[in-house]
Amino acid sequence: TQMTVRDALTKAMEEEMSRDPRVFLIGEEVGQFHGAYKVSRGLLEKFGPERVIDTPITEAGLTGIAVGASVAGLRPICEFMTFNFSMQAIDHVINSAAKNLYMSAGQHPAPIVFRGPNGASAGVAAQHSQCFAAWYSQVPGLKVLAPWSSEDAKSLLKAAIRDPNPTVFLESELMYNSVFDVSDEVLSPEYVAPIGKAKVEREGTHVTLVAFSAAVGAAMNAADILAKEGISCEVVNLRSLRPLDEETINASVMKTNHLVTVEGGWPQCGIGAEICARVMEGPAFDHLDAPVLRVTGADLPTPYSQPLEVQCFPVADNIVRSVKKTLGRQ
Amino acid sequence: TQMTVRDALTKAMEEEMSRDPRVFLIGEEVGQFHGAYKVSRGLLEKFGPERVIDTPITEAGLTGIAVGASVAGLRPICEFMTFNFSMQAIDHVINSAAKNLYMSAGQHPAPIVFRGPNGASAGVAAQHSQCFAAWYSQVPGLKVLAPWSSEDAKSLLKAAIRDPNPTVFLESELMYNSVFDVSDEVLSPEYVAPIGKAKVEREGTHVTLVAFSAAVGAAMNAADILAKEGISCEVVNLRSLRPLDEETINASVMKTNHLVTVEGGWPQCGIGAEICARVMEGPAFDHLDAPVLRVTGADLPTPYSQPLEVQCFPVADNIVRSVKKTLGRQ
Amino acid sequence: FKTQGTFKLHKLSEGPASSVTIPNQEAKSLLHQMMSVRRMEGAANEQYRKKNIRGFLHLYVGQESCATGLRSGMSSVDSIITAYRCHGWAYLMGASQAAVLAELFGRVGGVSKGKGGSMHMYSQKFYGGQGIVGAQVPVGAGLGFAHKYSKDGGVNITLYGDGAANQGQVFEAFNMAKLWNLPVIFVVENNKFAMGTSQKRGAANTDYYTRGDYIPGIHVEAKYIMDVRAAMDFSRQYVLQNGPILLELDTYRYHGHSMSDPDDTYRAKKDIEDYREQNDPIELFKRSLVEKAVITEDEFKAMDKETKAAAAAAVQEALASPYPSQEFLYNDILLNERVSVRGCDVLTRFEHTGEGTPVVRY
Amino acid sequence: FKTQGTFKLHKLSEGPASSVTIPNQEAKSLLHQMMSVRRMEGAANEQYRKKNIRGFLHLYVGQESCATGLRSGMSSVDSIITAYRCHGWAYLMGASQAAVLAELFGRVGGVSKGKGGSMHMYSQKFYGGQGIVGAQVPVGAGLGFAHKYSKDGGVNITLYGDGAANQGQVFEAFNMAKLWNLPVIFVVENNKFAMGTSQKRGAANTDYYTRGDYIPGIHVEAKYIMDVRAAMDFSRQYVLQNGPILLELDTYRYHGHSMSDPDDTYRAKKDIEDYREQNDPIELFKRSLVEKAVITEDEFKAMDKETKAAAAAAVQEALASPYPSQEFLYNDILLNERVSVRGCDVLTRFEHTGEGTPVVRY
Ligand SMILES: Cc1ncc(C[n+]2csc(CCOP(=O)(O)OP(=O)(O)O)c2C)c(N)n1
Ligand SMILES: Cc1ncc(C[n+]2csc(CCOP(=O)(O)OP(=O)(O)O)c2C)c(N)n1
Ligand SMILES: [Mg+2]
Ligand SMILES: [Mg+2]
Repeated sequence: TQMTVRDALTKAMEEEMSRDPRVFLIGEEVGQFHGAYKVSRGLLEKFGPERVIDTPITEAGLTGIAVGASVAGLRPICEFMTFNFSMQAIDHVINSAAKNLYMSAGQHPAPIVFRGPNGASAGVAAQHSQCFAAWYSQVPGLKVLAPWSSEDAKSLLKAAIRDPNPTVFLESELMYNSVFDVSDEVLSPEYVAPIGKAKVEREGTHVTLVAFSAAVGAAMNAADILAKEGISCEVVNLRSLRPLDEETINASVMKTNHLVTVEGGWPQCGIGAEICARVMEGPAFDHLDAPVLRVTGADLPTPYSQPLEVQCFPVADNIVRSVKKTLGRQ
Repeated sequence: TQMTVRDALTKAMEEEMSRDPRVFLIGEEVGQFHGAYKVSRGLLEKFGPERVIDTPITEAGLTGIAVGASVAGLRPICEFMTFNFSMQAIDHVINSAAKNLYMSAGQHPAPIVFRGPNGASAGVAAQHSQCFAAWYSQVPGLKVLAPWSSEDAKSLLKAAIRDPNPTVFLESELMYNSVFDVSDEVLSPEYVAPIGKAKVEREGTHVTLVAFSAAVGAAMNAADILAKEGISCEVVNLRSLRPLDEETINASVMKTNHLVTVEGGWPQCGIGAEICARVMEGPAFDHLDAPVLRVTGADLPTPYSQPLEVQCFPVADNIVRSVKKTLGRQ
Repeated sequence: FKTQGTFKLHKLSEGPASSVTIPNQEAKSLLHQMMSVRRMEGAANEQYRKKNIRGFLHLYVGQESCATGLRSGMSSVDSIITAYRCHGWAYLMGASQAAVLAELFGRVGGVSKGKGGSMHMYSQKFYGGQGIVGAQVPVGAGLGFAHKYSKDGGVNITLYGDGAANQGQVFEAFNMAKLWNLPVIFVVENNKFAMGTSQKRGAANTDYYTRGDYIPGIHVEAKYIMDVRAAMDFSRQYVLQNGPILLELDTYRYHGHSMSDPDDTYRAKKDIEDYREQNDPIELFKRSLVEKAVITEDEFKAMDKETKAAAAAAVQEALASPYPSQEFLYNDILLNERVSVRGCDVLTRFEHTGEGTPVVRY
Repeated sequence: FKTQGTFKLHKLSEGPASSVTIPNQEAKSLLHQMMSVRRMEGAANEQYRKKNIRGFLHLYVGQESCATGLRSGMSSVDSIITAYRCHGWAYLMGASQAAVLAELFGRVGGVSKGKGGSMHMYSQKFYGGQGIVGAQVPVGAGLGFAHKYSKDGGVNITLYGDGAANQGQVFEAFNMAKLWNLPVIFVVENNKFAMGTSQKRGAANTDYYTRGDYIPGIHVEAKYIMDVRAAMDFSRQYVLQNGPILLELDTYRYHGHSMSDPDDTYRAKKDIEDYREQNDPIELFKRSLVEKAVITEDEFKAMDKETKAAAAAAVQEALASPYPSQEFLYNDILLNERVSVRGCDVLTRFEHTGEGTPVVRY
């Protein structure tokens, strides 16, 4: 079945809300407006205003309320209209949610999902384009997921909602309209993806591309282009950033002996940097035939103007060049 | 002259406030109380309440006010009682300050210093022990500094205050009482350190230890211990995390062929990870005789109990073991 | 000019004057400004549909009397800051219509050289154009702090919406502004909606002019531009002597929140038409000027034609401006700094020479 | 028992009852609880000086009637959350004194097994023990939300300080609590200082009970425990029917903010002595019990001795508890998860088997 990422997300929430009366959705414009990006269309109509809760534009307050509801035993899905606005509430994600189980020595878990679009969008300039993958993934006590396909979106969001731990779920606004084929197995309301496992989206032998979120698409495009030149790429879709699936990365690198990481966020202390460090410290290092190279967002605030903006987020071309460099084929 | 880090910081602020009437200090308890950690002792008495401003406990508001004052042409020093509380105001540091120059195409710079203790302290548990070095250093538009010694503290804080860009200045509460010898040159009110340059604190030949803030102390201790076993460590004190001084790191690695990074923050997407990635991508990689290893804070929320807490932040022992592993001397 | 609405007061024994004395010429000019803003926004609307504008586009149509009335009472040392609904302000603070539109088109002739876009416009004393709801409010208080610190005799005007009014940091700013008696005029533009959220669904108290608690407030029927001006004149004097004040400008937006908002889930098209018919600020001011014979119907028609033509010309001028060249990508990240900026891959580096950055002000 | 102070009301036509009817036995028990809290805090003070306690230590001495009075009016389904000044609450919500003290000593017998320390104590329905000023307030509103969502008939009590009262997110919580009529009793414990900042220097409006604006408020002279109880009884009924209420408990702290605060830059030792002489909540309640012949002076002396001895015994018991063993370092990071945790170097890994985590509640 063909399904957009948006519909996959809506479906995941709908199924889990049907399954568990403790699950509810809270956020700005999630109800009457159906979500700023229409991800919650139909939910208010189906579940009513007790379970689909429109809030004022007060991120710190609404996030704190959602966390409070979760430690009391409910299972909130807390939508950030975009993750840029989660900065106003990040203290609650980290200090009130992620650390609570540990500080209370296991007495008070916070089973909550923080979700919304993260990272690049089109033409929205510096304050609305930031990627928070690296920040959140740094924090013990959280799980951090980043779907790419409709399958990821549905099966991982369901997993996040069922997980008894606080989970940050990073979507891509640019992907909401993307259509993917979804198998019947994945379509089943029972199907839930395992958290912490990467997925090999494409097998290959010459170089491993590790990516997450919209960057997986860029990696797949690059793999197509490179295939025409006889270069075979293995594309690993991370899916989970915390925990990070070292095993799958290492296994792939041990096969291809080359690694390029791809992400939409800023380079410094990003996910790519972490992968470099893990590979260095792990068993795959001796199998590397060339240094790992990073493809990332450009190291600058995002400009509005289109010809400048296109240079800020990674596209297939950046990956192609990096692959050629790592393979010494320039 | 012997001087504590605390006094060096106080002196830096005092000198710069004397030098430039636009400089003022704002924060919680910075005036009458002399700062929660007494870093601003004497400043209220010397400069009066117009320039040493006690605020209510409202980080978002006070930081926004400080940023506003800076874009209007003043030069605020905005103290966070600890950087843990900067999470409540991080949106202003990033969106209001760091991105403002770029969004306004150069019209409105924000010359402001955000400073205060960051990272580990003793016995204060999970909500009061976080290191924000990696997060802030990721953000273009900011400069991020982290002093270790009294010399660093004085000369870098003065540089930050004079810099026309927003600067995050990460101190260590554990270091405030530490005493260092400070040269007459550095003591001079004219002396200002260059931003973006690391300092080789100790020369060595077998392995490079790159560290910042309190972790430099651990690295120096490890170097002492290892020296007794005939292992010569070069200790690089980063001082600046953004920009990061690749040149000094690379030069040292090209000499020693081995690298261990040391930091107090969580491992994932930390400064150590970034250094791994930079070294991989740079000219020093081919000179590495073994993988870079990271010494970091443990990957967990900080527990209160002392026997657990000591296992959470790096000490000489962690470095010694890592050095021996990288040198194959286990 | 008589004010026409009733001012509701909070913690004030006296309110704005009941009339404003300005030369006829200035009154005409205010009408012209409002009409220009509307025409410019209309042109933006059209250009958005033609896909010459990307991302968000928040129009000010219906609210022109707010910015125009406030601006007319500002002194040259005063500063202002607002949110993303900022095109009108950019124009009123000195940018040409072409510069505003060129910004929307992402051209180098734009007020932010194409780097800021719709939400991020600036000029001297105009500090944005900020995209994070409510965050501009403490920043504005900080601008007021700077006026007081430097004793320049200026005041700051901080604008925010009825939705933003619930943001916690607004209350933090109020508290410090009052504790330190900063010369700040807080202005909540109550256009009744925050995206799709009506004021009643977003606020437990919709009398926004009272929500400063200890900060005196005035409710202004902002459809009457002279009421806005009278409130501004009163407030400017007030804050210089007493510290902050809070104006609620009762107004309405005619378009969707942003262009992507179909504007059909939370209000009826008819509501907008009904409002507009009775309360349009341009129409109301025009009528009062005609009544007073400051302007004739014919003059008004000419003005209408002229502003329409001016906006059209501005569109052309803006479209003629080129896109920013490559170096604009990587300058202005840091002030006065030669930096080497990493692009999206390790082979892409931008070397910034430090040339081309704006003149140093510090 | 007659209430003794005057209740000041905000947006309420009726306030708490002027008397509280409880059995003499319960009254005695409340006195005993207050004395126990004070003795326990005294013991903590001593142990801090002996360096058996690390980091911060915020004592509740002087404020005992607040927690004790509120607690006595709580039902078993009600929930509470407070800031770091939480030892008294931990005890009143069911932890033994030894468990509270063991937590301060970082021992495994502590209420948080030594992992939370002074600021982070919890139990069933007691959600901390939170260290970020003001952040517990929306979280508390969320606990209230859960009561309403699950229709369990409970209410939440959210405590915060006069300093925290200025935090923006407090106002955000107020707004949503009122919009949705959550059963939350917001309680500001006004002990006059936030660290070294007196209320006047921190707040433009120090009538904290009015700062909920649309939320009704009551000012309570909290030195009279029966006034606190009467206010609690009133409020519990009120919030179940009408949504949130705001209590200002007028109180005072006798010690420095935390043990590291020399407490000499912002008030005189004499201020504290003067206050204490006139207004001590234990002394006042004891006197009224003696007057009413609920208790004799001799009984009181015995109680004093007993509570002192109990605290001393609790210290010994707590000191006898071992430090948490190694696996406590790396369990409870995630619930029900076998995780491999990286220590400070690549050679140090903690393998968590999933054993030893607490019973799953979800
Ligand atoms: C902190 C934050 N949250 C959410 C948004 C998304 N957003 C942009 S505008 C808006 C509505 C604001 O309404 P109001 O303050 O009434 O201003 P108006 O648009 O009516 O002028 C929202 C929710 C944002 N930009 N920033
Ligand atoms: C967000 C935040 N800012 C600052 C601090 C440091 N701090 C801890 S307690 C405190 C004073 C709080 O005073 P108040 O709310 O009156 O409570 P009290 O200590 O009097 O009980 C401060 C500033 C903090 N923990 N969190
Ligand atoms: Mg509005
Ligand atoms: Mg207090």
